Amino acid sequence: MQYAKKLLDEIGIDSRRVEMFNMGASDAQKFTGAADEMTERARELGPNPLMPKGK
Amino acid sequence: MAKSFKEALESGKFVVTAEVGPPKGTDIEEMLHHIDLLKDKVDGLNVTDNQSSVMRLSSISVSHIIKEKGGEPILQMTCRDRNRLALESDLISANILGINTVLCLTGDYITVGDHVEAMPVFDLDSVLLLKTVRLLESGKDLGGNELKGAARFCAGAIVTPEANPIEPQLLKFEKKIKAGAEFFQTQAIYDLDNFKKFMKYARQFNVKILAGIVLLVSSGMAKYMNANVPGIFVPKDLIDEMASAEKGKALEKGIEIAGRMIKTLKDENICDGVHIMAIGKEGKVPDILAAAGLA
Amino acid sequence: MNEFEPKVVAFCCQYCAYSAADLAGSMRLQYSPNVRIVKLMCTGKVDVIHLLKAFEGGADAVFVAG
Amino acid sequence: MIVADRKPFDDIKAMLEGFERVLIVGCGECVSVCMVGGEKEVEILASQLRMAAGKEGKKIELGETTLERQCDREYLELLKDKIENYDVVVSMACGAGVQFLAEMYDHKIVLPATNTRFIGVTEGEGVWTERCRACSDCVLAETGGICPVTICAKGLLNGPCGGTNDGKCEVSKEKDCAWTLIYNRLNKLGRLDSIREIFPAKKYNVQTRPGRRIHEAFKEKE
Repeated sequence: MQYAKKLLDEIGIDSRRVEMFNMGASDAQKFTGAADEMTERARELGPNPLMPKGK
Repeated sequence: MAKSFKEALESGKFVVTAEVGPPKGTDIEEMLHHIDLLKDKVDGLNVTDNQSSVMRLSSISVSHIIKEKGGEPILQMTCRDRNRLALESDLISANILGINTVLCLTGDYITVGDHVEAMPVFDLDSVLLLKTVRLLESGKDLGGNELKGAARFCAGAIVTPEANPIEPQLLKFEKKIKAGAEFFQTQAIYDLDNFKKFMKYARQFNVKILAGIVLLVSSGMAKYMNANVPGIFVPKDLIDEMASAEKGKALEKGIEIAGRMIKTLKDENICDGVHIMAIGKEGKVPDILAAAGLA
Repeated sequence: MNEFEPKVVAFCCQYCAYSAADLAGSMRLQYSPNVRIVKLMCTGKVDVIHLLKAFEGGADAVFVAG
Repeated sequence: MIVADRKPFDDIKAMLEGFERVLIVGCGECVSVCMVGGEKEVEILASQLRMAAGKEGKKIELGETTLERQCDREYLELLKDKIENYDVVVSMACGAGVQFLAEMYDHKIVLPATNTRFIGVTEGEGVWTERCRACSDCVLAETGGICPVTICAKGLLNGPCGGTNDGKCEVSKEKDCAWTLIYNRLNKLGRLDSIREIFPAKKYNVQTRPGRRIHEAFKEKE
């Protein structure tokens, strides 16, 4: 994961856009938490800088 | 003193050497002052060679100045910055300038100094440098060629009696003797009992040993050396003694301790002399000698 | 910028995180509708290159859950 | 094996400034094992370059291929047709591979994506350490199989320097003192006598640069 973050940082993509979460099969809340957190981070950081603007 | 260092060594007297650190730059006023202060009080003045891998005036030029002033220089030579050609050339060059005593060292690694990007050489090591000195004396060089006029040196080396582990260090000590070392200056010693053990071992060889004395200036310095300088161990009672000094009197206490140690080494005939390193406080060497009863 | 809806890719192990997501569904737990799940036998299989490819494909955030 | 580092991405990007058609060539030997220039790393670099170009709105056309190795002509020949479609080649091999590729296709610009570091071993997962300096005059028989030329920072042949401390090196407390290791190993083997004699100065003339070796069986052909 650190490696992925480094590779992204190198090309100027904020490494906070990628994360690893550990959970068990019954951790439904953990999953929804992870899903919400990553969506929130994406909102904060804005669109993927690779994509054409205005979409 | 008119006597050469070799004569002093062989006279059987308790030999005293001190150290001069060449400055970084061409302003040598302070260094000249230290040379004048010390040259007649000691049997030899070591001149460091780009000490701690920090670029400075060369040890040959400063040794030459000492010689001209009537002192007795001990040329330190490290294997860090020169290959065998340059080392041999510098050795015979030193000789024609009247520099007859050389201390053969490996040298600190480049990256501890101020030119970290430079190429470390280490073509020879301290043992091989000693051998080279002896070879040049035989009228030959490392290329197997005849010299037009042989060299003549009193050659020394260093040993660290507090090294950990000690066995590999002693193995190298014996190699240095085999290679032709006539005298050794030791890394700083503070634990006299341990040093006596080392001397008992060293006495089986026909070499002169000068104990290294580094002037303590504070208890903090002692603790720092224990933590950071390889091969130096200051026992707790000495640290406590330094700490007990009144405010502003720590240096006096350090001088007192150094003087006392030198006196013990001499009176108990433990070793053949001392090498005083008053790092940055060269002006205090006469005080140390006075405290030791040697002035 | 108001209409920006992030695309989030989740690489999920079918035994743990995918089950957890499934359970979240059964429990009627609400979570971000922006998440697209990629089910894997095991997240141990996820390689750096998969993460990079997800970003190349336009993902705004990527997470691995296992 | 030969161990390398990948050059920082910014350096690679700067080298490729102005080129649109880039062929990335990996090597399946050492640099694959040390995870810096094999098939997978070719993919990663390509992905990074594509994203970086996309971000800046630049056009880039990337070719990706990995050869068995780049230090043999027969494998390099496989690039013959492909290479013509590209303006520039980025080799992810060690310096030897980069040079051999460049020599064979001397009408193409060939750029290195790695910094070649040393000859070493896999110490553990993802960790490689240097074990040989290729000095052409091996001393391992005398030193208990531990190379002072490589492991000692100063390459000393006659025992430890005064900087050794608790079995560590003066250069870094992370590094072992080679001569403490050698002493301990020889002591264990009962072979300390092999380091009691003074080791002569190293012969640097046996390290011809560049090195060249011809197998006995092939000497007549030369």
